[in-house]
Amino acid sequence: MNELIIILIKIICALVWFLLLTLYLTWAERKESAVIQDRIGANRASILGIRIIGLFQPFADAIKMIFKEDFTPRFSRRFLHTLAPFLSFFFVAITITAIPFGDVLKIGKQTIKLQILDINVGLLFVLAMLSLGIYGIIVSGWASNNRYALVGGMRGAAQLVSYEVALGLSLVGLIMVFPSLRLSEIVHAQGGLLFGFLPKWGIFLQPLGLLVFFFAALAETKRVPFDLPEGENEIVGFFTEYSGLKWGLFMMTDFMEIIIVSALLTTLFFGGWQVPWLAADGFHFPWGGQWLLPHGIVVLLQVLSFNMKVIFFCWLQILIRWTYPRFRYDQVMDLGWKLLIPLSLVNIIGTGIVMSF
Amino acid sequence: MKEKILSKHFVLENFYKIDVYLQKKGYQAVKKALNEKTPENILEEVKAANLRGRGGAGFPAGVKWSFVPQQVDKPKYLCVNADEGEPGTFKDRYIMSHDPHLLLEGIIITSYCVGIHTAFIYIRGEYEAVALRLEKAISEAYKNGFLGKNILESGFDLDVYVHRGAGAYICGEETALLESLEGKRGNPRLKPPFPASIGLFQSPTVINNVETLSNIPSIILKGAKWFCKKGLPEDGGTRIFGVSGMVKKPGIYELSIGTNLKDIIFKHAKGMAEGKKLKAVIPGGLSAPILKADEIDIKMDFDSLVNANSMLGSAAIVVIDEDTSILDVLKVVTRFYSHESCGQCTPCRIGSSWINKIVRRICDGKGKNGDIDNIIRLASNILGNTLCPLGDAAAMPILAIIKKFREEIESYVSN
Amino acid sequence: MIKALGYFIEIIKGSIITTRHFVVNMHFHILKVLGFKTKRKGAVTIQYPEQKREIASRHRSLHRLMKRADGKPRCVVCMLCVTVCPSECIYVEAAEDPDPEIQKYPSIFIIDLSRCCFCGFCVEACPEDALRMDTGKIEFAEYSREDMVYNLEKLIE
Amino acid sequence: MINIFIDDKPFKVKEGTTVLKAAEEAGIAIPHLCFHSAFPPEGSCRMCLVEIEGLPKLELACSTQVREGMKVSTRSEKVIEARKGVLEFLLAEHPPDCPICDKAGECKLQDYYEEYGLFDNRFRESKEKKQKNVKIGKSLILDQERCILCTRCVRFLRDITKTRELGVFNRGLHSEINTYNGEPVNNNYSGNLAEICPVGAITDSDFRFKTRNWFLKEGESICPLCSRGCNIYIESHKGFARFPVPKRVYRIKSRENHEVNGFWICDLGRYGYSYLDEGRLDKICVNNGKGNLTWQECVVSLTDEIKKLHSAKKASRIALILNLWLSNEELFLIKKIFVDDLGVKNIYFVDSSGGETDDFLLTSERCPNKRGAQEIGYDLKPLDSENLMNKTDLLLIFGMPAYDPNNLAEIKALFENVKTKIYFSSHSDELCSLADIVLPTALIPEKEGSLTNVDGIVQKFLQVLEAPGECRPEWEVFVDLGRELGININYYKQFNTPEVVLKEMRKEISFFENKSE
Repeated sequence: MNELIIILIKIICALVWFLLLTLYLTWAERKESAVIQDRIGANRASILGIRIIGLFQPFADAIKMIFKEDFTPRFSRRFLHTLAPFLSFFFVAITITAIPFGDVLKIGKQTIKLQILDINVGLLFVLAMLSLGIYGIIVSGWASNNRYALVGGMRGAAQLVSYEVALGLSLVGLIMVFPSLRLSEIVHAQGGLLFGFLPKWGIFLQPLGLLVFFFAALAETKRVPFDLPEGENEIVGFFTEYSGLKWGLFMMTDFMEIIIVSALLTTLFFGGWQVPWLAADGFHFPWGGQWLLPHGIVVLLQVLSFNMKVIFFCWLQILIRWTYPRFRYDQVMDLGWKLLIPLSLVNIIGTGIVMSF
Repeated sequence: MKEKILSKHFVLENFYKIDVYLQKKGYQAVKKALNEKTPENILEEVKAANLRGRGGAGFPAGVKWSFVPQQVDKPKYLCVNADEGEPGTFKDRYIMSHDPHLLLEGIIITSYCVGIHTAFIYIRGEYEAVALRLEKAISEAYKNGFLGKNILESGFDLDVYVHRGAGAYICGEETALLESLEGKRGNPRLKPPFPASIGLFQSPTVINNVETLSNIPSIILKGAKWFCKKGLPEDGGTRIFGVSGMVKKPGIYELSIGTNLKDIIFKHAKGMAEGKKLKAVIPGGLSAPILKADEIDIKMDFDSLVNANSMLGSAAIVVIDEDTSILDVLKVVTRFYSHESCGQCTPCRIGSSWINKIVRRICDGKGKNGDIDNIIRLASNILGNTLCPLGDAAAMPILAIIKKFREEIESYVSN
Repeated sequence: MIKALGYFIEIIKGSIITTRHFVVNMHFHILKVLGFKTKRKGAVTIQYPEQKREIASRHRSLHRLMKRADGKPRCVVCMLCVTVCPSECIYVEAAEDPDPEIQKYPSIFIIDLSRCCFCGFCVEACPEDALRMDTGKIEFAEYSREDMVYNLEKLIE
Repeated sequence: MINIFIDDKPFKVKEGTTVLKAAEEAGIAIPHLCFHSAFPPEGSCRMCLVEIEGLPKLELACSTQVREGMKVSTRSEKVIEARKGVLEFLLAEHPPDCPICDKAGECKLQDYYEEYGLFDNRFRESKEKKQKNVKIGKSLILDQERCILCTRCVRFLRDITKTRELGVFNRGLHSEINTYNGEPVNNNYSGNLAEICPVGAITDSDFRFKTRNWFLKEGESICPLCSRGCNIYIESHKGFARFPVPKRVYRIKSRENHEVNGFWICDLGRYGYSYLDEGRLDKICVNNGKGNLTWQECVVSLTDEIKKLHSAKKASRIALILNLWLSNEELFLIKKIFVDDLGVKNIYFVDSSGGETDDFLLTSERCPNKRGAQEIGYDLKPLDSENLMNKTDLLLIFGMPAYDPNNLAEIKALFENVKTKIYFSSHSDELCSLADIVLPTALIPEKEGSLTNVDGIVQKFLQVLEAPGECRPEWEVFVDLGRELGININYYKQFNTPEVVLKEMRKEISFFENKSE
């Protein structure tokens, strides 16, 4: 009974965290792009005249989206047309269950893992769920009964399938280094030290893997410079026949993917919730000396560390989105097949060679 | 000048009455012409006398008569231009009031010569007394058989009428005179056709000045050679110079053509009045270009004055003294011509009043830079571009005054 | 491969530029929020309805009809504005004024602002300086096309 | 023919012409304001000054006659300067009224200023005040300030109408045109004054302030209001993209034709154009309950009606009442179909109430084509309703466009006795509700054709206005009818324009044989 309540609380907390972050990511994206471009950005949404630099903007957007006309084109597959955004949204949202937010929280005798679902094939689960998101794209493109949308959906499928390969291969090296598919174990494994002072994070063990993974993950999010499936303004993408809340779901899926990619990057390559030199009882500095901390503080630091890393990678992804122009389609395919996959293969072989010594 | 042609009887009392006139051998010329001479003889004589028109243009009278076609169905007319409107001119008035029968003699001989049976004397409306005297003289002439049917048993008929104008200067222009005589608005006609072929009531018409016609009797009586000797070879006879202005003795002086202007002013008119200095002279009525004091050593005949860029015109000499502002002269000139423009053709109608408006403004002390050049430009645009000579008559004196007294006028503008 | 490397360098360069902009602007924004007023603003944005840009003196805004001293419109219905208007959005009808010095006044003067392209030819063509585009009003919006048709009363103010 | 040189180019011109005319024929325009070909030269405006070699002063082109070997220059510096000078004088006292002046756009003073001047105003004095709004006639308004005293109006009333209502008053700058003792200009040709005025001094209150003349399109036409057939220009306005204008035709102007009307038209023709826009019928009305019909259906049903009567040998029960506004071609086609093909004998003409003649242009016949009908071979019987009562099954009647027929009551009575009544009308009137089918027809400016005027001059007219709504020219209808009847299809097939009809008429009717236009 207790277990169930704890799991429910965990699910609620994680979802709230996830959705809030998503909502504010839309605001953050607008603000960040504005600052990059010497503008101010959304700042006018107000409640009773109180603006607080536009923090209410996501709510305004949400309200607007809800009340917008929900348009379904004639001769489209109504059911599939409605299903598609939910498919996309669901498969992204479910990945959050496998992400560890922290180590364990001990309250009295109770030990609570700060992770909803700690399965032994967590990494595969995440990859699988992410790839299932393709269905949302294809179905929406096809069900729209619009050639542009269909072509957009096809472009999306091709792109995602291509980068799926690189994404998976780039992680093989990582799995070789941290011989587990359980995400919590991978994070735990990164708690050690390399050469006595360097945290044993994936970035240091698998720099090439990180690079390939990062690029492939960017492509998976379908955002600029990899926004071939959408290409709102010129080439017309798969959700061109969507409006209102359904369109909003696609939009949210995009932002949630950013968070998932950030969380995965953090978990796999940046030590997850690990803080350098912080053990369960406090800091143990490599130059000697230690600073013991109570358990609550340690957990807090770990969760904070995870969140800060995630937010940093979200910021980085937004920066990239507002810096580069879109790739051409052949460039996207070239990059995926001719560069990232060979690189990831090289990475696997290199990792194998290094490990065999 | 011993023997005068026109003004010798002016001093006699009651000479305008026909009995006095006949006592002094009046109507001898008519008798001689009608009884002894053919029209061709008379034309030859007048041509030989080099009698040039006294109205202003100086066109030889004989030549003018010869333009009249001999054989026409329509009646021919003689119009005597007695519309003496030129400021400064008063010679015709003297002839008509003191010696009207001399004019009538001239009319009869001319009519006989050209074959005219109706003559009109178009007299200036303001000359009321003169017109009455003239009408009296005509009725006397009728009574004595010099006018009417079968004059002096020669079979020649002539009727003379006096027509009084209504005061328009323009009606002194020959075609405007004809229009006025026809009972229309006194607007000049387009020339050609000239009045000699199509004139009064579409008929051939001779138009001559009073003074011109008054010379005819003497030519008939004493011959062309005698007449020629009175003046210059190309310009026979005498002229009546009307001298006005600041001279000791203003009035009319009959002198031979070619008399020096200096002599007229200083010998005949006894020099300047009140001991003032001479500033300028207008030698031939208001429309003649002005002469400066140092230019007056000049012979008073048509060609000499034309050479001096002026004209003899009606031989009315206006003497201006040093105390007279030249701007006032300009004002008088422009006011007169803008007032007397008939309004028919554009340059004269608007140009003259425009110049007048500018001059009036300068007089009011509101002259602006460029005003004088503007006047010159406007006057030049009037000159030669008008329907009748009135435009030229307005433009010429203005141009001359500005050319010769520019500095003085400029001093008014800048003040 | 080498080509890709060059490409990679440019990518890094690009990110540096945007990062620099972000950091610098963010710095000024934060300073401003904290109350340290600096001369340089973090953004070039003008906050439109509250803050307005100064309109240039020759800027063409909403038309107005000028009045004579006695309040009548200065327009004499020469129809030059109608003639010159490239979008044919002006319509004028004349009526006879008893004053012989005026003679002609507009009984109808309509500008269809929904057609108007604000070229200003009408103002240039006007021989009486009766039409001007100097009101500075640039915010006029209506809910129907008919309301965009401004008549004499609306234009003369 | 004598040789002259104008601007160094040799020309051969007739003896006795003036320099102005000679130059005009040679294509060199000499500006002039007071000169008008209808009057002897006046020489008062001084715009037409030209330089003639050998003459010291500039001469007037309008009055100087050409001489053998004369060398005229119309563009020399001296001439241009003189023109500019004169123009400056004219403009000095001219009020800057162009914005409110109806003449603006066709004003000669404006044109010459554009051509020679565009100089700055150097007139800094006060302008002469004169009366600006004098009503000098029924529809004439005089502005004395704008007047340049060309006296064309005075000479028109002196030489053409000989009524002499206007004169020049006062002298010099104060000269002005006015009426004698306030007696207004009152003759049937007063409208010409506004037309010949080279500036906007005399304006027409009919056109005054209605629109500006540059919006108007000028179309050549023929006045149909009397049998003189004066040549006219119809000036129409097409309206603006967003705003339609209240009427199509704004003004009628005269067109020079020395065979017919010279330079003039009468006021009746000038101001009587309201019938073109007012009360027009633009839809087919079917009153016998057959519903809406198209032209084609109307023609077919009319043909059926005629065929029925024809095959039953009852052609005598067909009657036609024509009007004299039909063109030569239309009258010819009607005669061909009904008289020659069908043998109809009952053809009558509606009588337009005749009017006064004024011994100049206006004739007493207020219809344009009486002579044409006579020459085509109609005997112009006036309507004899006794003869038609109870003897008629089909009646075709053509309405009068500008006047009411004076035997309206008779026609109405007749209508009650006739089975089928087809009414061709350009205007909606009382008869429209009584006839079975009312067919809207085009007026003369809306179609093509020719008219024969009172003197037997055949004049073509072209379409200058769009026919409103469903209106169709009658000739088209009768060509269709001729083809539908099927008696002589090939004959009617050739007629696709009125010009072809006229060609055929020339072949068949000797009167038209040698008439060129």
